Amino acid sequence: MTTNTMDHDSVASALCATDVRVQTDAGVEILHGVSFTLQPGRILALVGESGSGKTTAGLACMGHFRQGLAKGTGTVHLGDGEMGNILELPAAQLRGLRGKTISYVPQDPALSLNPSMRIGEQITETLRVHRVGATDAERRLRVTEVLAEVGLANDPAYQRRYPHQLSGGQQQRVGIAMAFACRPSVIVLDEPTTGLDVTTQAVVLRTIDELAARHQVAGLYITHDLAVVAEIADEVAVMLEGDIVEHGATDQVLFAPQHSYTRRLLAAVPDLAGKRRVGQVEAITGEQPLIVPGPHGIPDSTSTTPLVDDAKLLPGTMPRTTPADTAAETTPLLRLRDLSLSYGQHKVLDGIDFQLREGESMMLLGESGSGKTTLSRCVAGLNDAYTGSIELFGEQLATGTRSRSSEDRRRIQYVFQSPFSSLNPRRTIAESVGVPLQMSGINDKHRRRMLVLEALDQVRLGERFMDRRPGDLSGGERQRAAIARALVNAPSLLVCDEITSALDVSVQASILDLLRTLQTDHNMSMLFVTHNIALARHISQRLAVLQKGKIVDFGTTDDVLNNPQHSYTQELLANVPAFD
Amino acid sequence: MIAKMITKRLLVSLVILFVVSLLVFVATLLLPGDPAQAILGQQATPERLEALREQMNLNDPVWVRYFTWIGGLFTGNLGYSAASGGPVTALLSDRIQASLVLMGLAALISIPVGIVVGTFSALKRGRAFDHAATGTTLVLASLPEFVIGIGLVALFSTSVFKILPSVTMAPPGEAVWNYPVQLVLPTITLVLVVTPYIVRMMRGTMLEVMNSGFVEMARLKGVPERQVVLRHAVPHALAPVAQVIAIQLAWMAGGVVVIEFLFRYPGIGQALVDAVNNRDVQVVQAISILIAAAYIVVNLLADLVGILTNPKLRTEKAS
Amino acid sequence: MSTVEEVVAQDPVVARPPRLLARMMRQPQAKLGMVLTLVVMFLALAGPLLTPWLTGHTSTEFTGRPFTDIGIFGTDNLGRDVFSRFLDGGLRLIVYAALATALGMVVGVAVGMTAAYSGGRVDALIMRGNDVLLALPQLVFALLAITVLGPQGWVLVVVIGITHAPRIARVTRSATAAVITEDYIRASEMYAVPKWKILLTEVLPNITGPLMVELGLRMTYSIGFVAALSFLGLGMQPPTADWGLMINESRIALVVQPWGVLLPVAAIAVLTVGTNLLTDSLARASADMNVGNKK
Amino acid sequence: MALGLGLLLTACGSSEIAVLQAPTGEPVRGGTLRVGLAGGGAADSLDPHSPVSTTDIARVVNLYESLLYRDENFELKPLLALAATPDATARVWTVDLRPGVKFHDGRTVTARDVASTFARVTNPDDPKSGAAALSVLDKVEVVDELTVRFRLNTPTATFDDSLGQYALGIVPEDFDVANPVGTGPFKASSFDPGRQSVFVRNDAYWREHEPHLDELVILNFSDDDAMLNALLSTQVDAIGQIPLALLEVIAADPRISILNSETGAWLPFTMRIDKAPFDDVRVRQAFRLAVDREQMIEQVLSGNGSVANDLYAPFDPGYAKHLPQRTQDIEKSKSLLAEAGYPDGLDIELVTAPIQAGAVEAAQVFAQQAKAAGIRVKIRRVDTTTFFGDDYLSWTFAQDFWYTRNFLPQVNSSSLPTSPFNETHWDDPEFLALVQEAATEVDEAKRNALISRAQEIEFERGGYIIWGYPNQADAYQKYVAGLIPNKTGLALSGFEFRRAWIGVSK
Repeated sequence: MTTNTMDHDSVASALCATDVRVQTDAGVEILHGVSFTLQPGRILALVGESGSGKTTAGLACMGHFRQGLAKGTGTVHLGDGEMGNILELPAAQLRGLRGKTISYVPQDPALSLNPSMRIGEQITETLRVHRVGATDAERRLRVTEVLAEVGLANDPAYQRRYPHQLSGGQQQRVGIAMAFACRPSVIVLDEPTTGLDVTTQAVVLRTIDELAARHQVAGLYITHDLAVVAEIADEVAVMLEGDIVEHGATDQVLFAPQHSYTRRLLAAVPDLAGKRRVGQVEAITGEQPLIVPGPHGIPDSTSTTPLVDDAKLLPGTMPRTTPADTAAETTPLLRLRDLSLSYGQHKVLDGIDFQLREGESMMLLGESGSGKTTLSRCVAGLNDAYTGSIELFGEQLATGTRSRSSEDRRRIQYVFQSPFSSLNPRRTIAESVGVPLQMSGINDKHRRRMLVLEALDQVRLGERFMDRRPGDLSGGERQRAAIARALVNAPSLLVCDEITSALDVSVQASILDLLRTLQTDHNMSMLFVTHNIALARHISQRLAVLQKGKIVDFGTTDDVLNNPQHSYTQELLANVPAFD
Repeated sequence: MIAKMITKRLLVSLVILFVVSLLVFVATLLLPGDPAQAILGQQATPERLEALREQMNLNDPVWVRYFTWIGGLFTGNLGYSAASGGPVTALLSDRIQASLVLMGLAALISIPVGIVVGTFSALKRGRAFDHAATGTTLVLASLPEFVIGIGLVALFSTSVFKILPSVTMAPPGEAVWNYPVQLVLPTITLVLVVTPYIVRMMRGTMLEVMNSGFVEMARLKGVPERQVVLRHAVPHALAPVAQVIAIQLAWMAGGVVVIEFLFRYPGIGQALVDAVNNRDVQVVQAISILIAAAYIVVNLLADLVGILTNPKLRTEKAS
Repeated sequence: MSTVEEVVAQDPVVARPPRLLARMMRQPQAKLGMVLTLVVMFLALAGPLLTPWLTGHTSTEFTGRPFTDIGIFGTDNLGRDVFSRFLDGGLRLIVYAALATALGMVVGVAVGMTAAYSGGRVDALIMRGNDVLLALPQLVFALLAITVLGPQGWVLVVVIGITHAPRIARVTRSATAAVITEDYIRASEMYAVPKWKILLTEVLPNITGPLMVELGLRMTYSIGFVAALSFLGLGMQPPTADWGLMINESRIALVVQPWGVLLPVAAIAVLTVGTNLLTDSLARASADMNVGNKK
Repeated sequence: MALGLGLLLTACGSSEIAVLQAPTGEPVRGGTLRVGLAGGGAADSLDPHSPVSTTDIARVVNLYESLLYRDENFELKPLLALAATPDATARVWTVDLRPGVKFHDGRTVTARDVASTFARVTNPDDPKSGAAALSVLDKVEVVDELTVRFRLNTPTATFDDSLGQYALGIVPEDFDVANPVGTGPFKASSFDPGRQSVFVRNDAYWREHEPHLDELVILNFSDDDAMLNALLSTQVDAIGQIPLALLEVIAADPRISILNSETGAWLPFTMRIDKAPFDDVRVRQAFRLAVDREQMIEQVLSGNGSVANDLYAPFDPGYAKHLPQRTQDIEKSKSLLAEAGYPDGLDIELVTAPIQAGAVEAAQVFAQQAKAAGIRVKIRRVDTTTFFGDDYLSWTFAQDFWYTRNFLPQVNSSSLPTSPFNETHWDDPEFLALVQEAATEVDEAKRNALISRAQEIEFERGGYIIWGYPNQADAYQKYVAGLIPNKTGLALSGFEFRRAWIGVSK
């Protein structure tokens, strides 16, 4: 069943997909008959977490099915549909449509642009195969034109560049230019802004928006980021496990969600204002699925989810109660003095000074390349190339972890960004989590196992995970295990490096929840490194904004967010997508 | 930038060559038996032995001999064959030609065949052709060269059909390629040894590339399949395959020894075996160095191909 | 499982293969490879025991004039019973090949992991050294070594082992290099786990896939190599009954008396194909296993 | 495989006219004979006095002629000499030259040429291979145009034998290898070391009607395979020394004739009598008794050879025919070993090398046979170079190869403390006395008696195990005629191609 609030007869739809089903070669159905309509000049956002089948649905519109998938059934009609059902078109005709009438903007331009072809040529190729423009000269004109449209330089020199000579944002805009080159009527955008920093994201989104409007192109925007949806989409379709569980106008879906999943999803999205109580929700995908999806969509079990209980207040929203000020005079837990690090003449870190008090959580905000990860690794002793000093409880730490005392090592723990790489696939969770204990001299196997079990309980994994291998765990579970490894030795400072960036929002929410609980229960200090400013109010009392190796803004989270001092911070705040 | 990389590669290669030359020289020093004796045979009188030793300056200190030799390498003078007394270069020149002809032929056949077959079985993945190709290459790849050779001989010249000569027998003084029919079996053997690796590599990389993002993109741009393959996929597969081809060519430099021995092919391979038996130190040294040099050069070329085909490196400055 | 297990057994470093082997054996071509290998293995291992009573002759006694067709498969260049020699001729080949492979693996893996893990100068140095060894084709190297040291068994084993080592080291190095970028290595670094322990407990288990593939590959090559050397007359020495040597001794009479050549050739072919089939399926197995790990 | 190409041609009957009858009747004049020989290499030369490889010998024999020579029955026959006669003391030998013999350049052979030739051979600065046997030569006097007198420092009754070496070809005074002028039946026309040499008929040759051929081409082959193929594919007309094991196969080819010659060549095992265990004569005897000579001939030579009795020089008039043929006697061998202190056998290393067809094989067969007597032989196979390298002549237990020689010359080169190749370190006073006496004994009968007594000693306690005399087998196209069996051990009737002629036009 599909909920559909639009009636497509009123407007001439640009694309109309009905009951599209896709199976794997193995015969497992992963898309259970989705239907939607795209209107010229309007953008439909297809939202869902990983594995919800949104990309499959998107590609199905182009009659393309990735390896391991069988050809889909159902109907996809373009415009007036005189072309017939795309899913049944012979290859030749299909090819005629692709890139011409319906075009695609890939998720990762770095992979999707041919690294050994000049970008100009790649765009021209599209035009050539679709015989747009009689001569190469005309085509070259079109290329310069479309490059300009997406706001790139369009001089011949630029066109002669190779993809690797462009920044991520530029690459993505080339991708978009390629998609618009033949003036298509439909365009499928597959998470085009993931991996771009907020500022660039904003630019790209704007480009898409206006191009779609100007050329009356119908857009299918595939994303997991509800905030982005709010920015760009006219309609939203929420997908879960191969079904569209909710479909409607953007405002309606975002602000008056019908389906419980949508609600939980929304609840999980961190917001800058920090109004929403992220983390009260259970994680959805991967971990404990809410509802068992039947072949015919999800019964809309609108059971009431536990709503905000105001009793439990966020740390940071009430500075008074935090140990932050009470411990003001005592020596800080961590103090960085003029921390600098440079590779060759390239300064990665440039005179970092800050201190972190016991029980306090600080967010280290910065975009890729700002040096935030380097900084956190210096603190953890993983990077010993720095100058300046790091003090723990007043005494200076040796640079490298190997030269630090095992006590110091115990006190500072570090959680890595990717849970898929931070656990040895060949060792059981118990083994991995046990390592820190082993190294701090706890050789009694039994005792070790007990402690490990404790830690696993803290992160809500429990005994049954002990002897599993990472391969059998979901991303969230792995990240919990990784956290457990950091906790097992009862550290006084936990350094978290982008630990939620690889996870779905709902999982992220549960992890945030976990961290917060730990912090409040164990009065543990935390250095939370992220690029996602929206998380600020949800995790930290203090906020340090890092740009090009310098701390440009620093203070309590509220202060910084409410009146940012530095232009960079202001720009960030201006660009961060949000819906309220 | 790129110039720097290349010069660096070159220098490294030179150093390696130098060390190899040391190795070879020392090794040949250790060869038991007295070369002079070896040449003159048992009838030799002490006087003649001494005379010859002097002439071959076997009496000089080792390092002097090394430097006279290494110096000779650069002046293209590989010394004098102990066995013939003639210059090694003269002795080897046509043998080198012969070997080059053999290897060249093999390469000429196996490279295109390998690439084409590999590409096709990648495109026809899972179909009969693919299975046939992978199966055959797997079997061939596992057979030692002389097994393949003897197999062919038994098949084509002795036991089953008797249509091809099993040994190369150019009347002395005549070039081998005047008797093409005698080249058939050695060449086929080499080809059968070398091609499978190329096929397998080509297939592997093609499969990878065909799954890559930019090939999918090209398809979604509506680029016709054959253009997708020829313009987007194949060029990318070639770079890694070039490496394998280089390795195979390099392998030939050494592996040809067995095959030449098997088919009595008058190339450097046989020359090497003879020389080792004659204690013809100069020749052994010359051939080992030659083969090593060939090996190094081929690898160098492969590296250069790698560098030059990689826009990332080529345009280092630009970015 | 004899080849694989036997070979694995020789290689102390391959720690926990069962899952891998299980995946491997699931493939039909692995089964075929296993059968082929086992058949020849059986011939080679049991042959020496069977010789006298099965054929009625030892591998060295004379049954008639050279190159006659007395006996099932005739006589060889000295009038010895070809079949007896064939049965007796496989054992050494396989043992030597296995030893050489083991040696190569131990040295190569050690060197490769050290190079990749220590990186920088050490790495560069080791790898250049590698290139030097690689610049001498295996056969040329062997030719030199054997003429210098004589064709004793241990020389064969060492020479082949040594010539394998740099190639194995390369593979190990790249495999290790891929692994040490993983965060779990950095994690154990963070907990100051001793370097050797990191290599053994964190790195090694994660490169067994490529290593075992390499193992199989090298085993296949070693067999061919030992045989080839004997075939050139530089390997096993007369009157030893050995497949390679048999080919060398009997090939002059291939027309008169093909069996002396064809039997050993066939055996070697079947064996190498067998081991290579196993290796190949092993490769696939470890490949899709890694996919499994990457989720 | 070797015969692959050949059989193929047989099979599909090559375009050549296959001649199936050997030509008979009067020799036909003309034609080219292409002879293939294994061995030789870039070191080949046309020097008449230091031939090394078989191909060298073949060329030397056809370009040059010595004063005397060994004919097909291994009898000493005059060649450029009419006669060589010793005086009573056997210290002075007078040689009368054959009149009217001309060098290839037309000049007549004179005594001076002979003198200068011997001067060249024995040149102390650069002694040639013939020199060893000429150690007794004091000086060469030119008596007149056609008479030469050789003065010796020690009486030598068999000096004529030395004069009969093929490496003593007579060359003009002004000889230069660059211009190889001799008196032989053929004249050098082109020479490519290690490859081939082309000779043309010497029209001024002194023998009536000979040679029959217009042209003689001698081709080097790196190995037997190639050589056989060349013959079977009619790329050559005759090849020297084929592997005996393949004799029957080749003979089976209707187009091919086999020349199977008995020889006095021998392929002994050499025991160093001054080294344990062979310093005990009983061990030496035990070893000799352990050999099954018949089987040796069967396995190693495929039956193409004759049993030997641990004695060399079978064609010597003085050969000790009366001695009983020694045969395998394991029991005796064992007991001898026990007496010698090896009750439960002994281990011994036998050094072998492919120094001659059958050498390595012989070693293997011996190892197998000796087992029975409790002699555990470890074969150490080295390559020819190592074998003739530094340790040559000092191996404890090894092998060697000798062409046909008569007793005294053989003793000179291998069985005297002074001889250059005394590989068994044989130094037996009694033997020595007999040999010296024989060497100076001009009376043939007496000399032969001495010789056979010396051989009795050799038979009793010698250091050689001589199990057989391998045949010399050559193969040639049926259309080739005039080649006859030859006992010297040199291939293709001693390389005397002057006799050869081509039956039908090819």
